[in-house]
Formats: sequence, structure tokens, C-alpha cells
Amino acid sequence: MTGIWAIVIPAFVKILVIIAVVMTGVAYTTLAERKVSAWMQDRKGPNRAGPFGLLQPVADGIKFFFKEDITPKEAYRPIYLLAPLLTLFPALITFAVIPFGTSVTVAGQTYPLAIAPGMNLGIVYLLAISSMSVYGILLAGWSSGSKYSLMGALRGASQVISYELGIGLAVLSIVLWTGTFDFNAIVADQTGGWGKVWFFIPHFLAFVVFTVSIFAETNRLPFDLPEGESEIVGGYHTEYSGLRFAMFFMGEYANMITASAFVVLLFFGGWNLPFVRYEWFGPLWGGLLSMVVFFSKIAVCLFIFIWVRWTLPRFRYDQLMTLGWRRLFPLAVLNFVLVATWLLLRGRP
Amino acid sequence: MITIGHYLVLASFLFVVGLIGALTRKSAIIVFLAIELMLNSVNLVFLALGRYFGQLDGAVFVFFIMAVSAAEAAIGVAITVAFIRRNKTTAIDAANLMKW
Amino acid sequence: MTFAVVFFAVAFLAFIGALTLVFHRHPVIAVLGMAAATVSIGVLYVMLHVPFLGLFQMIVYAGAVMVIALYVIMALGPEESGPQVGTVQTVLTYLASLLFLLHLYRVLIKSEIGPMPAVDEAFGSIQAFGGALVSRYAVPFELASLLLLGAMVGAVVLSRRQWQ
Amino acid sequence: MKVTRPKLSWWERTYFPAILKGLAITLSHIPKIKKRVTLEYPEVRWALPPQYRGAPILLTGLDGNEKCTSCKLCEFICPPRAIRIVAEETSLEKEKRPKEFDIDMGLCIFCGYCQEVCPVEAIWLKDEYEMADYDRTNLIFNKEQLLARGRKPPYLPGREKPLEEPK
Repeated sequence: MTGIWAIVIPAFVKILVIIAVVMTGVAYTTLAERKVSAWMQDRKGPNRAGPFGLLQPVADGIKFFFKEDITPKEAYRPIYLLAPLLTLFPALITFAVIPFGTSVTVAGQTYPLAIAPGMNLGIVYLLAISSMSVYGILLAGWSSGSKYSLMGALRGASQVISYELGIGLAVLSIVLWTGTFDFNAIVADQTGGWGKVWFFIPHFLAFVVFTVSIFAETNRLPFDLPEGESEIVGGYHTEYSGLRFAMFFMGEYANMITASAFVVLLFFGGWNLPFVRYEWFGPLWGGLLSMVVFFSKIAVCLFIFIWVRWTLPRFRYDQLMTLGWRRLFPLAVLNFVLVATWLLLRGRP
Repeated sequence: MITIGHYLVLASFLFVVGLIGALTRKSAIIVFLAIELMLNSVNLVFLALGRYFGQLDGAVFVFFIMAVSAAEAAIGVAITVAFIRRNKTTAIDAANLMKW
Repeated sequence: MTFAVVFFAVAFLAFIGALTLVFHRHPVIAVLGMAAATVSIGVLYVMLHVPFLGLFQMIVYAGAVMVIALYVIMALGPEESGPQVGTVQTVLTYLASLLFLLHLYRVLIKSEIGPMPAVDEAFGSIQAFGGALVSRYAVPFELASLLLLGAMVGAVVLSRRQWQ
Repeated sequence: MKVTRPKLSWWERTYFPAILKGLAITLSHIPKIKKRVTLEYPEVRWALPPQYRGAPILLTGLDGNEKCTSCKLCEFICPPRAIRIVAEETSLEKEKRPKEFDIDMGLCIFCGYCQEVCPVEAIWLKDEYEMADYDRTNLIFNKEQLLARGRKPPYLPGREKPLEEPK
């Protein structure tokens, strides 16, 4: 195990672990979505497959697998077949730069818990990839050859583009504050010292803008206009069925997980807990514990996603655009200017 | 071994393809994108040479070109939309108002 | 070795994307080809040791310009049209392109082509880049922001419905 | 009509109070385990009200023959034309009886007009609602099936008696 293999094998193992974890996470987020929504509506939710319905995602997967795969007559076939992949692929490769813990030491070798540990441009990478996730929506909606799909796609594209600005500016103010694009440094800046708090307190404005924008970016209620069932059937994935529909579905939930990880890393201290140091637990267990803490925080964020979805009604389209361009965007600019001014006058506290 | 020549050859290919596109396509949007492709190939040359000579000025210039092409995209698309509204087509042959 | 393989793969992809843009009849496929080309060129930037410019390339071109172009094509309905053939303009274009290429290669063959020199880690770092941007290139930087502002105002003015 | 908009304070216009209120309401429903209204269907069943209109059945009279006199009123009134009757003569007092009596349950809309119109109260819509099948032809109930369903006690509140097997 020398040379390139010393890099490739751990990376491969980490990719496998992350894909497995994320895919399981996606599956169980769908279950959680159904369970939590049921509880909020005084129902019981799926409980047939396995104890408490825990095997429901498996059943769903099997069902998706055996459903008929329909291509509409009016569809533009090559793009119609490509679009689901373009949705799922960016959703998955964003995990390359997300650090999900400190590091573990196995057999004297220390492995940082991230697929691409040396990446000091993690945030730019994440923004770049998420800016490309529009393609899946746009192409799926257009190539289906259905007016509902086209409407959904156009809505989705303009919404995602509009809200990316808010996200970018909110993130940039954090970047300006910490002076780095590196997730690890940003996480390290939030804990482990006097006066270092999770960023959602000092950067509350950025936090609000970011959170609202991330709901729009992931097409979740109250901003799920691209797939508003009561208006345009299913939006851009109206015509899809079977495994291709499942890809959209998984892509959406994987995006939610990425967004949650993003929020946790930027505003909630990543894998750190207040007053806890992972060095106390040793190099192996400390690392694993940090991973567990990180995923728990993501789970809480996912719960909030679901909670909001089953509480708030959908925005009207002009309201969505007004909120994005006339409320959040100026707010983000204001926040950016405030952070810059503070840094200019007072420097880092 | 990848030398500077590889980058330059690739960039020249891209530039010429973009040139052909800009001069022979009819659709305004495609012409616009072909021009962007030419800009991109020039960017590639800037970066490759900057890397070759160990100077960052190439990268800075690429940054400015990106800003210019972003501005160009905003204006270009606005013009295209206005053009299509007026002429009901994207074919640039329809832009013959000032022809004599 | 790995580097060369990646380079040739990415370069090939960029070239195919460019050809698709220029020669495919369907505008949506053409724009997708261009998107693939811009992403590949972004990867080339990363390989040229300026990773953030590669990522910016993806954000600006693949994420914004191409999406807007696609959006316009979809919203206004795609018209299929290939490159023109057989006109004088076409012949002249190909001739000029060929001459231009030949001229470039004449220059290229005469010049001294060496392998890429090694650079230190700080070469393409965002710190070095930002330093250059706000010190030596401060005025162009501000001008670029003015340009973007002007473009924004221009786009807003243009897209108002003034001519029916 | 004149709509008066409520005067909202600055804080209310940020949407936050309303959003938080809504979130609190939905969250407060999660721990209410006792109030869950889900009926776990195949095991737990809904108590049907007596007037429930399910699958139609044919009644057997006290003499052991079907009550239907094949007057075809139900066939005539049936909106989706799900009923088909072929009459035949009989030596019984009623003189006519259905030779064939088919109801296509794929067509039936459970409107209950047949029951309403029947002069001899021979056809009833009863409490059966599980009629799914893999084959449409199995959904055409013939006379024997309809009569067999009619023999299932309990029958109607207060009217159980006439349903019993003939002596």
C-alpha cells in the first residue's frame, strides 16, 4: 500500500461509506417525511412493512424498480433519458467536499473524515455544483413535451437562479468573516475557544437569508412551485415513472441532506458540541463520535425541513419572486456590508 | 507529458470552432454562445501561459473576461428576447432594419 | 501519466462539446454541448493550478450563462437550424479558419515548447489572486463592477416591453 | 364587498409570528398518540351505518324462490345500465321470474335506484364493499351469486325475519 494506492483505497472506502450513508439517509428521510406528516395530521403513517414501517423504503424501492418505465410520445428522448441522471449526479457529488467529522486513526494511519480532505475551496465547489443542479429540472421539464412539465421547469429554473444569489451572499459574509473557503476552518472557527460561538448567533441575518433560500433551492414547501401538485400536476417530473422518477425523488432528498449539511457546517458548528472535546475519547472513538454528532445535527435539520413542509402553505409565484429579490437579496447585501464594515472598523473579535 | 503546446493546440481548435459557429449559424443564441466559446478558448490560453511563466496576471485577466462575458450574457439575452419578440424568430437574418 | 490521461479525456470532451454547439441542429442539444465544453474547460483550469477559477467558470458559464440561454430557448420555443452551407460567407469562413489555424501552428512550431514548470502551492491560491486583484489590478476590478452594474441596468431597460 | 385588511405591526409583517404559531400547532400534534384517527383497515373495520349502500343482492322469499318478479323496472332505471334481466314464465303465483339476472359491478355506481324502484323489495344494496378482482368478467354477478349474497344474515335492522331459510 504505497504511492497512489494509499490515497485511492481510503478515498474509495470513504466514497462507499458516504454513498451508503446518504442513500440510507435518503430512504429513511422519505419514511420520516411520511411518518412525521402523519403524526402532525393525527394519523399513524406507514406501519405495514416491518416494525413501525421501517422496511417501507425497501418496499418503495422494489416498487419503483418494477414499475413500467414510460416515455411519452412527445418527449425528446435522449434528453428525457438524461435528465434524471443530471438531477441525481450533482446531488451526490457534492458530498465529496463535505467533511463529516474530525478524523479517525486506524492502524496508526490518520484518515480525515472527508472524501476530498485537502480541498480548501469546499464552499466554492458546493456552490458550483449546486448551480448546475438546475439542468436536471430544466431539461426534464422541457424534454417531457408536456405543458405542465415545461411550466414546472421554467418556474424551477428561475426560482433556483434567483435564490442562489441569496445563498451566495449569505455564504460570502461568512467567508468574509472567517477569511477562508475551507469548511474545516469555518467549523474550527465556531467552537473551541473563548468567544467562539456557533455562527447562527452573530450572523443571524445571514442565517435567516440562507435558510429561507435553501428551502427554495431544494424545491421544498413553502417554495415547491416547480412541482406544485395542485397547479401543475407534478411539475417537471410529471411524465416520469418508475426508476427515473425515483432518481428525481432521491435527488431531491439528497439535495435536502446536502443543504442540511451546509447549514450545519456554516451555522451550527459542524460536528462540534459545546464544552465537548473529541480528544477526550481517543483518536478512533472521538472521530466516530464526531461523525455521529454531525449526522444527528443533519437529522435535526431534516426534521425541520419536514416540519416546515407540513405546516406552511405554498407561496404564490409573484410572492416568491418578491421575497427573493426584494426582501432577501437586499437583506443579504445589507448583512454583507455590515460584516465588511465591522471587519474594517473592529477587526476580528 | 503535457506541455504548454497541448493547451495552445486545444485552445486554437476551440477558437476556430467558435469562429465557424459565430459566422455560419443563424440562431442568435447559438451565435452568442459561439462567441462565448471563443472567449473561453482565449481564457484557456491566458491561464496556460500564465502558468507557464509562473505569473498570476493571466488568471486576473481571465477573471475580468469572465465578468465581461457575464455582462455580455445579461445584455445578450435581453437583446435576444427583445429581438424575438419583435421578429418572432431567432434567425439573425431578420436583423435587417439598417440594411440598405 | 494519470494527468495526461485526464487531460486528453477532458480536452476531447471540450472539443466534442464545441463541435456539438456549432454543428448540432437542435438548439437544446447544442447548448448542452456548450455546457459540457465549459465544464471541461473549467476542469482544465483546475489542472492549470487555478482551481477557484475553474469553479467560477462552472458557476458563471455552466450555472448562469448556459442556463439563461437554455431558459430562453425553452420559453420561446426551439427552432431547429443547422449551420449554413454553400454560401459565399460559409466558404470564406472555413477558408479563413483554416488560414488562421495554419498561421497559429506556424508560430507554434517556431516557438519553444517546454513542459509546464513546477510551481509552488501558493501560485494559484485564492490569497495570491485576491492580493493581485485589490492591489495591482484595483482599478480594473472596480471598472469590472461598474461594467456589471451597467449591464444589469441595460438588461432591465432592454427587457421592458417597449416595442409591442 | 369591501375587504378590510387587518393592520399589522412591523413584527407581524415579517411573517415570523404567524410562521412560528403554525409550526407550534403542527408540532403539538406529534405527541398526541391517543388522538390518532387511522383505522388499520384489514384488521380493524369501520362500523357500517344501516343505510350503507354496498353491493346489490337479491332476496329469497319465504317460499324459497327469489322474490324478483322480473318486472324490469330496475333494469330500466339503472343509470349506468348495469342490470340485465332475462325473464321467463313460471307456474308460481307471480307468473314471471328472472331466468338470468346479471349486475355488472364494474358499471354499478351504487346509486340505489334499483332498490328504490323495486315494487317487491327484491333487490337491496347491502354492506359489502370488497369486490376487487383481477378480471372484469368476474365482476358480473349472476343470479345465483346475487341470491347467495342475499342469504347472508344479518340482513336489515328490523327485517331480519323474511330473510331466513324457508321452512
